Amino acid sequence: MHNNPILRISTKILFAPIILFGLYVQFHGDFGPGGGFQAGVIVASAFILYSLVFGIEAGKKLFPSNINLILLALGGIIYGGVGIVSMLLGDEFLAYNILGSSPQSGQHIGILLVEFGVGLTVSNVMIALFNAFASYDKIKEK
Amino acid sequence: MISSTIGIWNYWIVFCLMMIGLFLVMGRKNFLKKIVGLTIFQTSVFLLYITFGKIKGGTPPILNESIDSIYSNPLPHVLILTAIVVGVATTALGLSLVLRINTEYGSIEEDDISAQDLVDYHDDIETGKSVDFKFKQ
Amino acid sequence: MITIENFILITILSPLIVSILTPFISKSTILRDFLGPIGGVISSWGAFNIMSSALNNQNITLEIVKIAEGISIGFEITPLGAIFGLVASFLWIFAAIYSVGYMRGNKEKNQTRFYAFYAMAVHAALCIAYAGDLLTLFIFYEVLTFSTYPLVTHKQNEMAQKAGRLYMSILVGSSVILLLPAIIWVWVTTGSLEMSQNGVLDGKLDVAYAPLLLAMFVFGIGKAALMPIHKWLPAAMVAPTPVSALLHAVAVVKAGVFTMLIVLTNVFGIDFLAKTGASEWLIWLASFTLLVTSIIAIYKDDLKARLAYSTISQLSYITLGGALATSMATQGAALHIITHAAGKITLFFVAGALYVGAKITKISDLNGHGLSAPLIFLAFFIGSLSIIGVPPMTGSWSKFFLMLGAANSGYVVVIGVFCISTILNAFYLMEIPARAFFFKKERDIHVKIPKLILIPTLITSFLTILLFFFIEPFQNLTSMMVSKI
Amino acid sequence: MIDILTKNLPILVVLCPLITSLFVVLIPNIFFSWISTTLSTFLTFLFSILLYQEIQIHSHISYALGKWLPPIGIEYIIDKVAIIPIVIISGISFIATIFAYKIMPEEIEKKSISKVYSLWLLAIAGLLGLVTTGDAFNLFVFLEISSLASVALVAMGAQKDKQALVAAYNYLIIGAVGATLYVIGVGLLYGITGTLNMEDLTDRISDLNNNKALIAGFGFMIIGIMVKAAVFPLHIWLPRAYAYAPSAVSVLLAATATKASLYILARILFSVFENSENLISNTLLYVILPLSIIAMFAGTIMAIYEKDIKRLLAHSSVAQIGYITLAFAIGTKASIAAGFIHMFNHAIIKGGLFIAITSLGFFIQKRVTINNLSGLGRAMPITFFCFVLCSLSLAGLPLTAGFISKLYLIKATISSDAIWIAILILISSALSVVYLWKMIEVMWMREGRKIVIKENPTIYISLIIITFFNVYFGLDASLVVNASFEAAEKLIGDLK
Amino acid sequence: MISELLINAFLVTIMLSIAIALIKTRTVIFTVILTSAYSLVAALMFITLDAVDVAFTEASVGAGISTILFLAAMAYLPKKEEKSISSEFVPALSCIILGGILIWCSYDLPEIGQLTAPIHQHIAPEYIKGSKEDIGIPNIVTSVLASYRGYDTFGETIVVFTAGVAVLALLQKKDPAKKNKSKPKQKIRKNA
Repeated sequence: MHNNPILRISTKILFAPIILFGLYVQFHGDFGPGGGFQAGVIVASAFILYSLVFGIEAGKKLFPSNINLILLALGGIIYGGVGIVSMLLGDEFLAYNILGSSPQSGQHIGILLVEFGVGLTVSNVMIALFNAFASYDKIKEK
Repeated sequence: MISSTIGIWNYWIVFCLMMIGLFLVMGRKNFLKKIVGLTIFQTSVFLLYITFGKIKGGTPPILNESIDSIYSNPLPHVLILTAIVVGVATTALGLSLVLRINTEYGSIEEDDISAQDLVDYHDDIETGKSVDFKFKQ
Repeated sequence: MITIENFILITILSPLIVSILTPFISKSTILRDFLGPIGGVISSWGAFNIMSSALNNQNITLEIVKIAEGISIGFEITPLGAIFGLVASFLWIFAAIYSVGYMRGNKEKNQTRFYAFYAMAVHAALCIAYAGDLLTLFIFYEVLTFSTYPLVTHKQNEMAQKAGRLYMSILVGSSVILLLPAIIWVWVTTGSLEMSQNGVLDGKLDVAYAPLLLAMFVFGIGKAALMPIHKWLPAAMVAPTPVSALLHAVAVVKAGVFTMLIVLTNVFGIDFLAKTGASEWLIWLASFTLLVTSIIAIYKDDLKARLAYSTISQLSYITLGGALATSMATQGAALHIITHAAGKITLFFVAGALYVGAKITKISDLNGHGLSAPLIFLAFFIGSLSIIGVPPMTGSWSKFFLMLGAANSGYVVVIGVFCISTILNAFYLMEIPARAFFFKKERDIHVKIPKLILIPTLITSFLTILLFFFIEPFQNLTSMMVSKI
Repeated sequence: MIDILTKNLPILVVLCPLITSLFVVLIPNIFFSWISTTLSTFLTFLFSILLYQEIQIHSHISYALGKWLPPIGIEYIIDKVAIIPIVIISGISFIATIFAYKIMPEEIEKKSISKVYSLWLLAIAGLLGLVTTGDAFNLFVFLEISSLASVALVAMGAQKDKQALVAAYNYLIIGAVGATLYVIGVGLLYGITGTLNMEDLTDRISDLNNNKALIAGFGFMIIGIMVKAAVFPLHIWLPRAYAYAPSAVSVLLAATATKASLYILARILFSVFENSENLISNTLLYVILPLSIIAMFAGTIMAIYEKDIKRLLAHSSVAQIGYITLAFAIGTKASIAAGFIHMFNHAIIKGGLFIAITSLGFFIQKRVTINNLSGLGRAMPITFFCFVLCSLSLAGLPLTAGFISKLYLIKATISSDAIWIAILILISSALSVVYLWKMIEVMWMREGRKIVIKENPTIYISLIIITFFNVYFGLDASLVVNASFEAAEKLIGDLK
Repeated sequence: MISELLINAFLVTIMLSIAIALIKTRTVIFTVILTSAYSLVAALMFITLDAVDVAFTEASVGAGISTILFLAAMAYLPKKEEKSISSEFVPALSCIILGGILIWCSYDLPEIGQLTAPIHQHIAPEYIKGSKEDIGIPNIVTSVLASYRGYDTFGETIVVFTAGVAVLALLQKKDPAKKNKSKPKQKIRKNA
């Protein structure tokens, strides 16, 4: 599969649009169907496609696993962070109203941030899962 | 009786699907199949929730300009979004366990594995293989 | 001036301190070995003072820990408790000296552990004696069981472990399964765990349930060794003899019958029992145990086993006395705690002395050895007479009161039981000095009794005579026990 | 600042381990990941103590997450009932974390240690979230967090024994089925009431007597929770999971995991469905009572015949859970209080026993069995001494915490005229002495190898702490007893 | 109306047949593909039930990522499922009982699609109203997901995170050089 030029080239061409579509789903989630989960999965699928075609090692070179781990935690931290900030500002956990000048804008900011956090975690977990499964080699085990 | 049955027959289908999934989990001894069963089971439960949320003649819960449109209940949708992700997390963890089990035991059939475990257990208990202390200086 | 509350603490804490200190000073054997007797002297000094205050009818209570609302650990002085406390602490002095002689003479292993748990058992027995409520009684009842377990299994061989298991399972099992719910039942019925001189159940417990509750108590108190839960006592004979002496004369079985008497008098109340007849079945059970075990004792060739069955039979006297539910019988039962203790401890001391001195355990091996250790056999003879109930040995007093009580209560059959039992007692106990002095010697055995064993044995045998003349204070206490407030 | 702290205490208890877990996974150093875990659990414990004090003043705290008032938003409810499992879980997890310091790197690859600590914190946070939440669906989410994390933790035992994998797998599948059944139950109730908030649910089902969907929904919820709480026939995942998990994980799970679910069980039975009295009393009498009695004996008898010590303790846990559910099944105020008392005491008892056994097992290569314990008691006197105290406490002997719970349990049964149940409880607890004594005898009496083991203070410090509590709460139980009675009063009110 | 019914019936038939095929098949690759198909059909079903967000997620997560994971795992696993020796009677019976209970209770469930059902009267209208007024975004699902029940979503993110960490910890490659057998610092010595 690695040597099939059609696959290689079409993957390279598709990579950017898939991520773009992911970002669209991420940020358009307020208006239409979509949001962090779906976007995360779509972005992850771009990297998974890359790894499938060019091999796991190449995929890992494109997206190193330690960065993956950091981003994986970062998504949750962003989500929790929004909540903690709202707490520090004197409201309850995850009360977005206080984040902006008006309650509505606060809600907008809050939702945007937490959706981003969700997307980050989901996409990175999916990539990590795929990498872990795909590079699991039972011969090296034991 | 008949009219009420028509109103709820959809539930019955969902219940049947659920029970098929549950049967796969409980009845099958193959570890992979159990996970598949779990997926089917959970997906069918999602259907139950979404069925609750449906309103006849309603539209998807995305606000539009027309004033008198009826929106389907968004709450079950939210719950199920959560549940789907929880489901895939469970699946992933289960699959990784199955992989490890296959490496260690060379099989993913429950019968095989419990037979091996039993032998192992008796070895430990009866012959005291594991009695050796870690003598460290 | 030391207050009575402090005397209680002195009495119960000195064995505990001995027990805790023993492992720390195990380097110096002299100090370790004689810590016990010293503790015994201090403890019995306290017990004497407590008894004199009890004679003055002072009401002393002492709360130690409050566990939760309505539950606490506390002590209180009752006439019966004062008697038992004195018996336990005073006899401990001699048992402790004796055990030093025994352990040294026998070159036993793990002596430190032995002394520590020995003192711990005495501590538990004393706490039982002065227990202020049912829960404290139960708690130290269990502590006693657990602290004697290492003593019973002291030899650590297969047989000792087996006996230990039986010992534990009967004592812990019966107490946890029956005694504890019985206590809680009383708690639920009366609303408190307190006891009182006149009993606490009168008017509160449905009379129909009284025999059931009594049965739970009777079979729950496994240490009183009524049939069919007497099996642990012969099994525990694998223990070293000082332990047997402790078990059978001072701590364990006496704690059992003491608890039994407390339950009969202070929980049910003699009047309640007499009125409802709840204890009638117990009279027959105790009589049955009394006779059957006496007969079994005749057939035992092992000296300690015979003494063990004799003990079971003598314990039934006490239970029987309580169950007769008359003031005379109860007094007799209470006195029997002292008189039997003094007599039986002597007999066990002799058994141990013979084991240390000549490795004799069987009665049939005693033939003709009387003159090689005359003092020991003399002590045995005196002790036996006391158990049988021959004046001027102290045992005659308790038997006298028991007979009187039986006559008062109108159970004529019971008087017959006492008579038959006395004959049986004489039969199985007198066989031993008789064999020693009048039978022909079969083989030559060198008998050498260490002084540390001989002296306590003689003292306790002398005590049985002495107590015959000085029984009055005790009798005063027992009559206080049965008098109404 | 203090204001913010007091105001947000209910969420902070859960949030503290949750957020720390996100950071811990990034720390590569073993020591630092441990120290941050310890700090986090300590803070959690501190918060729960503060919360306890707060509860003494306010007695009922409702915390609306995101400032959306219930039933629209998700609500955290903390009252005198919920505070008991919160304190238990946070306290025990702190002690277990201290214990983990030495033993964790021995059993788990150094590379994955930080991940394991992260999962450790997630498991704790999941349990805490489970007991604080007032929303039926949110409960499911936290149930999953705790169960996924615990499954992974159990599976980490594979380094020592491959059976850990199968144990973890069964735990996962059975747990997931249980959780899904719970979700079905919640769904049915949601379908007929339209709410997920528990208090709102109580109000809205009060006029729905004999509704079939209500009964079925209740049944599914209860079955799902009973799977998680390892109530008798649904306990099959428990012995293996406890037995093959890494030592520290066994301690954590055995002491805390089922307690949270038991609390949820009590809450569903007595609080959420308090208006459906017939349904509840029938369930208690015909389902939970018989099951608990069977559990008491089945667990104990299995334990007597078991030779693998960790499994033995796990079987004994099944029996002890039987006591707790039995107490709930009797359904009087006194008995429910007794159930809570035992919940607390069992946590410290089992925690202590598992710590003791795993520190003994520290020197045995693979599995702690009855045979290879011989003589270890003398080689490790401190550990052995604590083990004996904790066993006595489990057997319910006086002056230990276990005695208090037995005492109140029996008092409750006798005062509700069920003396036969009291006798059954006592028979089973007397039987439990058999297996405990078996272990003690082997450790002390039998001559083993002549070895001297220098016990490590970092390991036995946590054992000593927990043993101290076992004795302390046997001598001064008023704290636990009062809290439990208040909880019981809150749960069933003045109805009975 | 009729067309909706027809589509519904069609999808349900497919789902049922897939489920039954899953019981029958013993080949792992079929199992995986059928599961994927099941998720996909379920996603279509969600669309007919107006749940577009759920359908999107189910299609991408259930049918997409799950399948990839199954396939990736399958590469290392046996390709055939063996027939078990033990009887399947008890599981089948318990499933039938549970299913029976559910069908029995379904008579008291609200009829499908009725606006009067409590589920549509309680709480849900407030979300629809509030999404416009309090939050101001058109997708009600998003506003409920991220704000009203934002804490659920937080928990769910944590679940995903947990699964990720768990799988990473489980499937980590061991260091081939040194097996982790470090010595305990506690000292044991033989007592001669």
